[in-house]
Formats: sequence, structure tokens, C-alpha cells
Amino acid sequence: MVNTGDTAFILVSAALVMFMTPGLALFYGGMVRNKNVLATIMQSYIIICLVSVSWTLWGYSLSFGPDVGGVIGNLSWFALTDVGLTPSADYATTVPHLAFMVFQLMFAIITPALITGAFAERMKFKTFLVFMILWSTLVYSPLAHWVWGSGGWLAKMGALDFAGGTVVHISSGISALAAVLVIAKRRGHGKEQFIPHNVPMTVTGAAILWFGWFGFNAGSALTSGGLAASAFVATHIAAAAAGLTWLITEWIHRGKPTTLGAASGSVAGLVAITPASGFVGPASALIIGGVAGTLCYLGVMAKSKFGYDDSLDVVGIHGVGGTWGALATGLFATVAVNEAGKDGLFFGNPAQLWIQFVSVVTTWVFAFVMTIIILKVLDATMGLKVSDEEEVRGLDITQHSETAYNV
Amino acid sequence: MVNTGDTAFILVSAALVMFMTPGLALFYGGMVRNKNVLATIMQSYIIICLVSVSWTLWGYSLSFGPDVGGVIGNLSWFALTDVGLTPSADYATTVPHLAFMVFQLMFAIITPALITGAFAERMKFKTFLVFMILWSTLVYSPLAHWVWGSGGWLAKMGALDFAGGTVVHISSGISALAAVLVIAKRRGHGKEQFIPHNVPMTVTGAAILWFGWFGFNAGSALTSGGLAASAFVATHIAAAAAGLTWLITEWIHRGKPTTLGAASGSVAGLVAITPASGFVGPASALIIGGVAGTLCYLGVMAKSKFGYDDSLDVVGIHGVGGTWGALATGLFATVAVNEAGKDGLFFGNPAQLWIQFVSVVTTWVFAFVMTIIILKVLDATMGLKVSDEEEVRGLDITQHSETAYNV
Amino acid sequence: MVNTGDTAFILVSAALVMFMTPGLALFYGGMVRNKNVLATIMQSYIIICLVSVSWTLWGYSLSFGPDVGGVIGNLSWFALTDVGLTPSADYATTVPHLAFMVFQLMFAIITPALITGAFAERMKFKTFLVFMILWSTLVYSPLAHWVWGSGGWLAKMGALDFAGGTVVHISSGISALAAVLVIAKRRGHGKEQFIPHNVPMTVTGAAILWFGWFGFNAGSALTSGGLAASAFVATHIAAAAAGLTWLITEWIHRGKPTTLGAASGSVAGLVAITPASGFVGPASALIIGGVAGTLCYLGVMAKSKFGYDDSLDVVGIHGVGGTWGALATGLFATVAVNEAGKDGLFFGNPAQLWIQFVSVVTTWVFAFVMTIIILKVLDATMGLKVSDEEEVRGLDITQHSETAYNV
Amino acid sequence: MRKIEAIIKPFKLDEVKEGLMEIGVKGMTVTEVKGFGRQKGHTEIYRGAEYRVDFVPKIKIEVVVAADMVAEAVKVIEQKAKTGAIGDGKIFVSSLEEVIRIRTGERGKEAI
Amino acid sequence: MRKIEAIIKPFKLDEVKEGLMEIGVKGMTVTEVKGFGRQKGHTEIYRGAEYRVDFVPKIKIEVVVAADMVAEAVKVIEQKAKTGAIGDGKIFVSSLEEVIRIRTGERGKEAI
Amino acid sequence: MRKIEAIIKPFKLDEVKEGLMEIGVKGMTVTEVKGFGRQKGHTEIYRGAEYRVDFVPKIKIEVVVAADMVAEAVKVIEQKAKTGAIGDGKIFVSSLEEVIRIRTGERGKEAI
Ligand SMILES: Nc1ncnc2c1ncn2[C@@H]1O[C@H](COP(=O)(O)OP(=O)(O)O)[C@@H](O)[C@H]1O
Ligand SMILES: Nc1ncnc2c1ncn2[C@@H]1O[C@H](COP(=O)(O)OP(=O)(O)O)[C@@H](O)[C@H]1O
Ligand SMILES: Nc1ncnc2c1ncn2[C@@H]1O[C@H](COP(=O)(O)OP(=O)(O)O)[C@@H](O)[C@H]1O
Repeated sequence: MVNTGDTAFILVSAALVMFMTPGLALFYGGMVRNKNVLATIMQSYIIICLVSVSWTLWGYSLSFGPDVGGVIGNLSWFALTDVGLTPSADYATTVPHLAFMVFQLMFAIITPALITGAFAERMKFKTFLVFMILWSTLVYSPLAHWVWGSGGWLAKMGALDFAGGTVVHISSGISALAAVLVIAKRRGHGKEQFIPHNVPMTVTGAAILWFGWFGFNAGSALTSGGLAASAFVATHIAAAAAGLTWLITEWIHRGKPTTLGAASGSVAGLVAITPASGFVGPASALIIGGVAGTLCYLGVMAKSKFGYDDSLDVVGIHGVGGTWGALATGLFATVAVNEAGKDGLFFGNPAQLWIQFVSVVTTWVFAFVMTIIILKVLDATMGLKVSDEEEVRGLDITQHSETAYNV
Repeated sequence: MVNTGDTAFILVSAALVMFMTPGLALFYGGMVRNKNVLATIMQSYIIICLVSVSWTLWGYSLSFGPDVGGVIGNLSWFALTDVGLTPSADYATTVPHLAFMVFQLMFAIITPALITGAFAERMKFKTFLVFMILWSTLVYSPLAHWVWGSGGWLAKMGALDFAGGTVVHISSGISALAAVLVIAKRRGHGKEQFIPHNVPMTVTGAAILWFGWFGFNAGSALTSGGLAASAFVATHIAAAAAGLTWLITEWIHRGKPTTLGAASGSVAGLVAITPASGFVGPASALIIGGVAGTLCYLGVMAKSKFGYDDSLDVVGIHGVGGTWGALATGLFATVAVNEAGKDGLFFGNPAQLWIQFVSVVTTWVFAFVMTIIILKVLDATMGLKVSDEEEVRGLDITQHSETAYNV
Repeated sequence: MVNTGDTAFILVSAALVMFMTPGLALFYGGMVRNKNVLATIMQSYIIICLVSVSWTLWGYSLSFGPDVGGVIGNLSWFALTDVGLTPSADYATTVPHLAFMVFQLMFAIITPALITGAFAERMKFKTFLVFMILWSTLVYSPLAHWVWGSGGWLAKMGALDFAGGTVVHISSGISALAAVLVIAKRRGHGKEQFIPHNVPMTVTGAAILWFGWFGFNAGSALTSGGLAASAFVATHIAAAAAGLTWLITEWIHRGKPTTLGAASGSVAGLVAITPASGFVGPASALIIGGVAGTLCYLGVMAKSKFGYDDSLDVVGIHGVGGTWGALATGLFATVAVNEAGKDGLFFGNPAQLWIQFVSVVTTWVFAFVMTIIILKVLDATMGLKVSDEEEVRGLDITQHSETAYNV
Repeated sequence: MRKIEAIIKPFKLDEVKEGLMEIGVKGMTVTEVKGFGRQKGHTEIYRGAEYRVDFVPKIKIEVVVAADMVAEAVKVIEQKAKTGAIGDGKIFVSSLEEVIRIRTGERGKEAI
Repeated sequence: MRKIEAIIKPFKLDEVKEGLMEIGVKGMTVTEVKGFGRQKGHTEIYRGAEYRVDFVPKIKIEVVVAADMVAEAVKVIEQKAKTGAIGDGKIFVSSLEEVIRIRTGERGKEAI
Repeated sequence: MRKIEAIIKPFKLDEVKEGLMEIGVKGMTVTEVKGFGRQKGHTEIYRGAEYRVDFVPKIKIEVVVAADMVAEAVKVIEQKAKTGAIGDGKIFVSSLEEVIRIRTGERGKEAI
């Protein structure tokens, strides 16, 4: 039976999660140089359009449709056949099936959008479009099915991922890592200074992300009530704690607390709490977030160490933060918060940590290998990177014949 | 009886729709030149203030108050007399009457705000204020009454308009057409290049519009449940599809896919799906949106053909998109989605298309004629356009003694 | 028992109120000079992080925990002990206690953030952090307890403050006054011109504030239904009316209606209606807002009269608006709107005005004295103001080693 | 070789540019500047306080031409930039010792 | 006719402008520039990486005056723009061949 | 004293600056300008309409040097700013009558 409160909550949550992707566009857009801001925003914006159509046609069916061997959904829900105004039998049984579908769609949108930060300022737009369709179909849908699909093998194994630590953050973070290994660095990387062109834009984006993340995590309770409230609180506290610890870490390391640091830190906290949000209490959330702020800061430092060009730190924030969060779920989860969950190591169940570890490794390997393959094929056929001259003139003009600001 | 879930949904939807008008302010503000951005934002912002007061005093009563001959409401609900904390007998019977009232108010705000794009960069602020009060009272309230008011003649005739294809989009789009025929062109129109001064601002505005539109369309179900979910999904899919088809159309036509195009296209899709959103399934929404993207692009092209100066393409997007959407409702509507609706032509009921056609033509004629009359009177009495010198210096300085950016 | 509709409403409201603080960051950020925009945004942003942690640990317990002599809560809810997934016995009995807690947290965040406008462009970041922790603990928590805490003495006395006229606006406005008396003026104050560097940013911030304020005021009903709808409507109408009257007042006074004026006016209206929003009908809201627009304009004028440097007019808007609103509640309140409320003077109960007056004076004195003390101590120990040279170079570079815009 | 600097009203830029191109000028450099002069600035109002802004947005055009082109170029700028209203701007002519095209190393007239 | 170009600290603009007006200068043109010199730039930090920014915001004032005014104008600028701290800037004086007021076509001294 | 003005491609600024520092130049002033010349601009597209943008972003460097440094400084700029592609820019050299350091009042060579 459809419950009006639950439905209101899921629909509003879906709207909030949708709003995250434009938020991400601003978060990323502010960090690139002037000449690439539109191209960066565009990558997020067009993914909303692109994935919405592919998800409607086949993505949802592959992810959540009737299970095929624990690995993938079949295509019997193609074009949303059988996805109607009444609840589904398997998912979110108090809200219309369409509401669950569209809530999931918003996750399917933002996940590939997260990756775009890795190759910002240098990818060909045409190739980008093809990459995103392929990635969404070949990487996201299987992963979503494994973890959240009825019959998915990771779900059956008992892996906990409340709102997307593996499916969303590890998958995007590790695919980002694969991408920066395949796509050549930006011209001048390591020599020229790539300074954010508009930090207020980035902070605005971070704020929209934070705002939308309430829908992301609390909405993942799929009902309105205690669990949603608990996830909401955990989300907020972790973000706040991570904002502070990132700030403190850089204050110690570099001698200054920065605005971009506070914003980055809070996003790192949101990433880390995502898989745990519906399984842990407020004090655990404080710790998970607090650790994430410092850990992701170190994760970002890694790129200069290893020399890869992860333009906007997708690996350092989503890869590291998502991994930490998925493992931390195995540490801090407690059935006191969520009966449908499990206890973690700190609540007497070390097995859960192992399960989490397996799900993390699986996601790492799967996302990495698949992304490498897709990109290698595209490199050979369409080319990944714009020409040197196009890079110098900027993607806004060369890919889109636009300039962001005309004063 | 008041249902908490429904009420939560309507109130949040009202908040979302309210947020659309500032979103519109950014959408429009980014497209004008630097020197007119504040004046453009101001036109939307002050309409929120202005129409909220007039709606409270007389607008709501005229639109939804006790029917007078199918044409208008009477004034017995002046200053919200009898509009209270319990549900009304006629509208949204599971939510407080005040909630329904304020939800409708948000529609009454954004509709005139949409028109401002047509005469952006050139209208006198004082005349503008008077125009908006008159238009809201003499054009919007009657139309709203005909289509949504209890006893309204278009409603009785069976015209379907779920969330405002005729009342909101055709009325604003056609009034925009009337306006650009009466108000002189901008200096330098056709010679100088009017390039958007801040495209990220426009995309941000488009994103806020999209986000708020969930409240607009899904909220128009007036309850939280299957219908709301269905309208939500239709809305999102149409926007996505239109974003893609606009992009593809311009890619073919001009050789480049633009960010502004993706944003404009998705808005066109949102416009077109509005009247249909609660009557059609996802596949139909995909088609309605997909067609809208291309159609509105052509609609925008029309202005250079005919030479009128519709600064920000209100005719091309809202006039064309609204008309298409209202007619498409007559094609794709199905009682399978909404029992309270009708079947359209493709579901065996060609009569509905005729009814839609009548409601479209009526709205066209009424909005056009009324707007011409109001503007002619104002032109004769107060003057519509700022002086040449004021236009050159910009409206921000001359109308408001402000400059947007001081670096 | 947890009600899904109420919970959905409170959680979404909490998200909306959270979003207000970044909105405030933009509202304030646009008004400062280029070189201080990040520092200004940062002050709001980091308060979100800081207060969320302190609130989780001790703030909530002090404010809402078991009463100690009507003056403060005890620390038995430290780190949210006993604050769980089921409703509390005392507060919001149809939503999870955690939901109520997090809703209140958002108020605890924005209140100190409001003060930052007073000393914008000149405070040392390190001292600022300490100040905020102290203020939140020593000023906000007691006030919140007195007015909203179970057993609080102002509550027992019958003072009405629906959503924070005293707790939020007077407390921040008067603390702002205290702050500008203690912290030295900006260099060049009264000689140089401090012009807002980005008015569209400020208007965007105002719009987000307005949007979030629906959660603030309507959410304070703590249930979804008639009262929430009524508060929602009152909020919106007051904002609109105040936007208009501020505009008219400055039009008469200075000869021009400004965008910043419309935005400031609507915020003033939102401030003034806050304590009254759940106790008054729409017509009263129209008056309360209308008066607020003019009154706060005069309040802002006062600063040049008295010569203090309240950078962004916290005193004029929150101090004056909050005081007017708290008193107006004593005039316009009616049990016809809220049975749990009282009648005000205009509804036959002059005693209520006296009670409101007492609560206003109490809050004035308490906030003023406490803030003076805290700042004097910090001045002696850490120093409040950056050096002259740092002020000239700007806080962004000197406090955070960042620049906002790099074109 | 002479350098002509002209401070003009921003909306006259296109006309001046066209005019110069017509007489054979191949290049120029343009800067956004703020001018102070007989033309009044304006007043801005923020929260009821009035601020005087004395500087007016102007465009500075720099064109380097051979000595024999100066008179003609100046005439074109005068004609095209003129509105007759106060604030039309100024033209300054100075002499250059050397002009070099970076791409080719050409000097003097060839370099322009 | 001489052109005086002064590179000064931005917050000194108003004082310099007032000073010049007092001695009878009627107009000037101002440009936002970035200066590099003995005055150190600063370090910025983004996501833990340090960036050196060598350029410091400066204001360039251009004033054209009759030859007999140069000394006085230069003196005024020197006085008003001086803080004594490094980075106060430079004044460059050059000669102009011609000055024209676009509005009237006046040349030379009358055109200033 | 000579003033060298160089209009260069923006991304060459750092190299040119380094080059000049190496030969002992202590300061310079940089302005963002828009150039028009043989190098084509580009087309922008907004809502299906094409707009020609003729102006290309350039950087103007101004360096004042003693007369005996001019040749070397020009050479360095030529080398560092050159890509060989159209639009590399120009160098203009003019003479100054006087140079003053505001901070100290030094004149001439000492002031640079
Ligand atoms: N003495 C001067 N030195 C440099 N620039 C000047 C001077 N006088 C005027 N200008 C520039 O010329 C512009 C126009 O001058 P103004 O006195 O306003 O009007 P007009 O050109 O009609 O005499 C000013 O805005 C300023 O940029
Ligand atoms: N040789 C030069 N050529 C052009 N501009 C210069 C030169 N040297 C200095 N400047 C300008 O003067 C400004 C101040 O110079 P700087 O060496 O920092 O301090 P000071 O003026 O006290 O000697 C610089 O920022 C730069 O804009
Ligand atoms: N006659 C000129 N006067 C002033 N600036 C010029 C002139 N010609 C060219 N420039 C500047 O030099 C830049 C480069 O010139 P361009 O003709 O495009 O290429 P190139 O330098 O290779 O000849 C232009 O963008 C413009 O800024």
C-alpha cells in the first residue's frame, strides 16, 4: 500500500538528489580555469539528460529488473514496462514503483558525473558522451544490481551499502583513477599553476551537494521515520566533522585554513558516511566523518606524489572516502540503529568487516578493469583528448563555441 | 480530512515552485548584458512580492473563489476570508485550504515573471510594475479560473491542463509575443551582438527551474502517491529528452552542441510536459519532450526570421512549447495513468484533441488581445520603454542606481 | 507514534533550514568587497561544521535536555545519549527525537552565522572560531532553553516565539550590536566607499533564505497540517509585503527602488514574521511584514546616524526586525489560528504584549551583556581584529591564502 | 612609426574598428579602462546610502601606424567615435622608436 | 604635451585623484594592472598545494598634461601615492606629439 | 630610459617574465588586453545564432629599462614569446623623459 508520507519523502528526496548534479557542476566548475568552466558544467548537465533517457529505456531494467544469476537484471522492464503507480513487490513497498525508480535514477546520474572531475579540462565532448553511455550501462548497472538489486550477489553475501559507498563512490573514484591513467595529462601539468577560477561557485556547489545529500542518504531509508531521521543525522554530523578535520589537517600541514578545504572536507565526510548512514549512530558518524576529513586530505596529497593528473581529486575524495566508508560500515554498523542491518566489528561481528572488504575489492577491480577497457577502445576509435591547441584555447570555445563570461 | 503526507508534499512543492522564480531570475539574468542583469533579476524578484500581495487580497478570490458564470471567481474570498486551516470543499480536499492557496500563488507568481524575458533590457521599471498588477488580475486570474477554478468553463468543457500548459506557458508565451510587438526593439537589435554575460548563471537558473518543476508538476497531483510519482517521472524524462534533442538539433544546424542549448532544451521539455504530466506515461513523456527540444529550437529560430525582438525567447520556448504540450496532451493522455483524466487521440479519443485545440486557441486569443490592450494603454499613459540614453547606460544604473559587479 | 507525513515534513524542513546558512553566506558574501568574499562565506560555512559538532556533543543537551531550574538543560544527553529513533516525550511527539534534534540544530547553526555580518571584513579567523563556540554555548543554548526547552522560564511565563524571534533574531541582532561596539571599525569606514562586489550573489542568497525560511517557520509547527500551512502562508506574505514597503520607502527617501532593497526588505519581513508565524492570520502577516520593511530600513539608517560599523546591517535587520516581530506577536496573535497559542492585544489580551515585552527586554540584556563579556575576554587574550595591513590586503589572502576569482 | 591611443565610449568600439580597417589598419589592441573627466559619473544607492562613482567605463584603443598614416587614422577615429556629447574621449599620438613582429622578427613598417 | 603614467597601489587611487584635481588636472584614465617588482607576491593554497602568485594588483593612472604642468603633477602623485613601503610604484613621463579632443576636434592644450 | 611594450599570447607570460628576470629586469607591469589583427577570432553560438568575436585575449607587458638594455630585453621577449604561429604579437619601443620611484623619489636609472 502506498503511504503518503513515505511517498512525499521519497519524491522530495529524489528531487534533492537530482539537484546534487547541478550542484556538482558548480562544485567542479568553480575549480577549473575560466576557459573550461562551461565544458565542465556541461559534462554534469548533459549526463542528467543522457542517463535519464538510457535509464528509462534499459538502465533501470538492467539494474533492478528480474535477476539473472545474481549478476544483472533482465530487460523485461525495458522502457519502464511494468513499472507503475503501485509499489513494486521487491523494493520500497510503501511507495509507487515509479517513485523508487526515479529515486534510483538520480543515483545513476550523479555517479558518472562524479568521474568527470578526473579528466576535467581535457576530454573530447563527443567521446565523452559515448563513454558515459557505456560506463553507465556496463559498470553502473551491474554494480547497482549486485548491491541493491533483488537477487544481487553482493547483497546476498550480506554486504552493507546503505546509500552507495561502493556503487556510487568507489565505482566513480576508481573509474576516475583508471581514467587518469589512460587519458593524457593536461598540458603544463606540474609546471603551470591551475588555480580555481571561482571559489564561491565551488562552495555554492558544495552547499548544494550537502543539501541534496540529505535526500541521498535519508531518502535511502525508503520510508519516512526513525531510520530516515537517523541517516539524516549521521549524514550531517559526518559532513560537519570532516569539514573540521580537513581544515585542521591543512592548517597544520600548510599553515592556513582554507575555504576550499572546508568545502572539500565536508564533501569527503558526506562520501564516507554514505554507505554507513543507515547503520550507525551519531557518535560513530562523528568518528567516520572526522577520519574521512584527514584521510581524504592525504588522498588528495597522493596525486602529487604519484604524478597522475586527477584534475579535481575524484580519486582522493571519492575513491579514498568511499573505501573508508565501506570499511567503516563493517566497523561501526549496529542493529540497534537498523534491524535490517548487521553489527560491525566494534559491535562484536568481525565477519562483517571481511564482507565489506570483499565488496570493496570487488568494486575496485570491476570498476577499474571495465573503465580501462572502455577507454582504451574509445581511445583507439574516437580519441579521448582534445588537441593541444584546443586545450590552450579552452574547451568552452573549442567544444561548445561559447564563453562563460562576457563582461 | 487533512492528510499529513499530502500536506507535507504540497507545502514542500509550494516551496519548490516559489524557488523557481529566483531560478528564473538567474536563468534570464545570465543571458542579458552586464549592465542589465540586476534589472532583469529585479523584475522576477519584485513580482514575487507584488503578486503575493495582490493574490492575497483579490487574485486568489478571482481565480478560485465562488464561480460567476464560469468566467471568474467573485470577491467573497477577498484577503483570504474563508480560506483557512481546514481543506476547501472543492480543491485538494486532503490538505489545508491555505496550502492549496499558497501552492496556487506560486504559479501566479512565475507566470508573469516568465513574460519578462521578452522585453528584457528595455522596459521602464515603473510601468513594468503597473503592467504586472494589471496582467496578473486581468489575464492570469480569468484564465486560471476557466481551467482550474470550480465551475470554470474550460474545465467544464473537459480541457486537460495538469499543471499549466495553457494557464502558465501559453498565456505567458503569447503575452510575450504581444509585448514584443508593442514595445520597441532594443537599440542595435540586429546589428550589435547581444551575448549572454554569464552562462554559468543561466545554467544554474535552469537547474533550479528543473528542481522546482518537480513541485510544479508532481505537486499538481495535490496528493502524495502514484499520480504524483507518475507526474514526477514524466516531468524528468521530458526535460532530459528535450535537452538532448535541442542539443542534437543545434549540433546538426550549427555544428556545435552548446551548454546554453542543453539548458534551454531541458526548459523547453519542462514547459511542454507541464499540461500532460499527470495524464501520460513515461514513454509518451519521452516523445513529448523529445519533440519539444527540436520544436522550440525552431521556435527560437523564428524570431530572426520575423525580426521581432523577443530578448530571451519567451515566445519560442513558452509559446511554442506550451502549445505543443497542450495539444500533445490531447494525443497522449490515457486514463491508465489518471482516472480523473481522459484518453487522447492515440488512446482512441480524437475528441480530446479538439477540446485541447479549442482551449489553446482561446488562450492564445485572450492572452494576446488583453496584453495588447493593457500595453497600449500604458504606452499612452506612462510610456513603456526607457530612453535611448538609459538603454545605452543600462537599466541597472538608470532604473535602480546599482551596478551588479564591483571588482 | 511516528507519523510518516510529519516526519517527512520535519526532515525536509531541517534540510531547508540547513540550506539557509549557505544562502546567508551568499547573501553576505555578495555585499562585501572582492577581497573578503571568501572569508565572509567561510564564516558561515565553518559555523555549520563547528556548531554541528558542539551541538551533538553538548549544545542540544544544554538547550533541550532535562531542565535545571528553568534556566538550562543538564548534560545527560551529552553526545545525543537517549536521543533516538522514537519520539521524545516532550518535543514533537509524532516525529523521531533525532529529527527534532537535527531540526533544532539547524537553528543553532544559522543564529551565530547571522552575527557574522556585523563584523564582516575585519575579524581574525582564529578568534572568530573561539567566539562562535563560546557564543553558541553561553548565549544560544540558555536562550533556546528558556523559550523552547521543556521547563524553560520564558516558556512557562507564556512568552510566544513560534520560530525564533527572540532566540534567533533578537539574540543575533543584539549580539551584533555588542560586537560592533567592541570590535574596531573597518579602516576607511565613513571615508571610503564600501560597495557590494556582487549584487546577484546577494539576491541569490536572499532567495535561498526565503526558500529555506519555509522550513524554518512552517517546520516549527513540528507537524504537517493546518498550522504548518498557516505559518507557511504568513511567512510568505510577510516577506512579500516587506519587500514592497522597503522598496517604496527607499524610493521616497532616495528616489530609486533598488534590487538590494527588495532583497533586504523581504529578509526583514521574514525576520519579523518569525516569532508570529504560527500565531497570526494572513492579514496580520501582511501588516507585520509591511511595517517591518519600513522599520528595518530606518533601522539600517540608524547606523550612519550613530556611527557604528555594522558592516552588513545585522542590527538594523535582525535586531530591529526581531524586536518588532516579537512585540507584534503580542499584538496580532490569535487562538483562532493556533489553539496552543494566546490572543494578543488586538484580540483582547493586552497581558500578552507585556509578556512579549519582558521576553524581548530579557533577551536584549542577556545577549548584549554576554556578548560584550565574551568579546572583551577574547580581545584581551587573542585579539579580535586583523592588522591594518591585513585589512588592506583583504581577509581572503591573509586569513585563508585564497583568492575568490582568478580570471 | 606612431602610436595612436584613443580613449572612447565603449559602444563606439565596433564603428571605430570598422573605420580603421577600411583605411587599411591591420591590427589594434584594446583595453577596458575607467575614465575621469568632464563627463559626470553617477550615483549608486546601497541600503539607503549614496555612493558617488566618478569613473566612467571607457575603451582604450592602441593602434600603431606608419607616420604617413597618422593623420588619416586620427581622422577616422575622430569621426567614428564622435557623438557630440561630453565624454567622447581623447586621442593621443606619440612616436615609437621601434616596432617588432614577434612571429617573424620583422621590424618597422613591415612589422605592423 | 606630456603623458604621465603612474603605477600605484590601488587604495591610493582616490587620494591621487583628489590631489591632481586640486592642481587643476581635469581628466585622467585608469587601468587595473598587475605589477611585478621588488614587492613580494603571495602564496595561495588550494587543496594542500601551494601556488606562488608573483603579480600584485596595481592601478595605472594615465594623465596628459601640458609640459609646464608636469613637474607639479608628478610631485602631487609622488606625495599622495607614497606610503614608504616597498611597492609604492613608479611614474613614467613621456612626450606626446598630438592630443585631440574627439568631441570638439580641439588639438593640443585646449584638448586636455 | 626606454619603455618596451609587448603584446603577447597569454600563456607565454610566465616564460617571458622568467626570461626578463634572468637578464636582470627587476620589474614590469602587465595588463589584460584584447587584440585584433591577422589572427582570426572565433565564432560563438547562443541559441542557434552565430556571433563573430574578432578580439583575441592578449597580455600587454610594459617594461621600462635603461637604453642600453633595450636590445637585450627585446631579444628575450622575441625568443620567449614566439610560437611561430600567427598572433604571436608585437613589441613597441618608445623613449621616456623621466622615470621616478615613488617610494624613494629616485629618478632615472636608479628608479627602475
Ligand atoms: N588629461 C587627461 N589625461 C588622460 N585621459 C584623459 C584626460 N582628460 C580626459 N581623459 C579621458 O578622456 C575621457 C573623456 O573626457 P571628458 O573630459 O569626460 O570628456 P570630453 O572627451 O568630451 O572632453 C575621460 O573619461 C578620460 O578617460
Ligand atoms: N621596470 C619596470 N617597468 C615597468 N613597471 C615596473 C618596473 N619596475 C616596477 N614596475 C611597476 O612598479 C610596481 C612597484 O615596483 P616594486 O619594485 O614592487 O616597488 P617600488 O616601487 O617600491 O620600487 C611594480 O608592481 C610594477 O607594476
Ligand atoms: N597596428 C597595431 N597596433 C597595435 N596593436 C597591434 C597592431 N597590430 C597587431 N597588434 C596586436 O598584436 C596582436 C597580434 O597581431 P596579429 O596580426 O594577430 O599577429 P602577428 O603578431 O603574428 O602579426 C594583435 O592581437 C594586437 O593585439
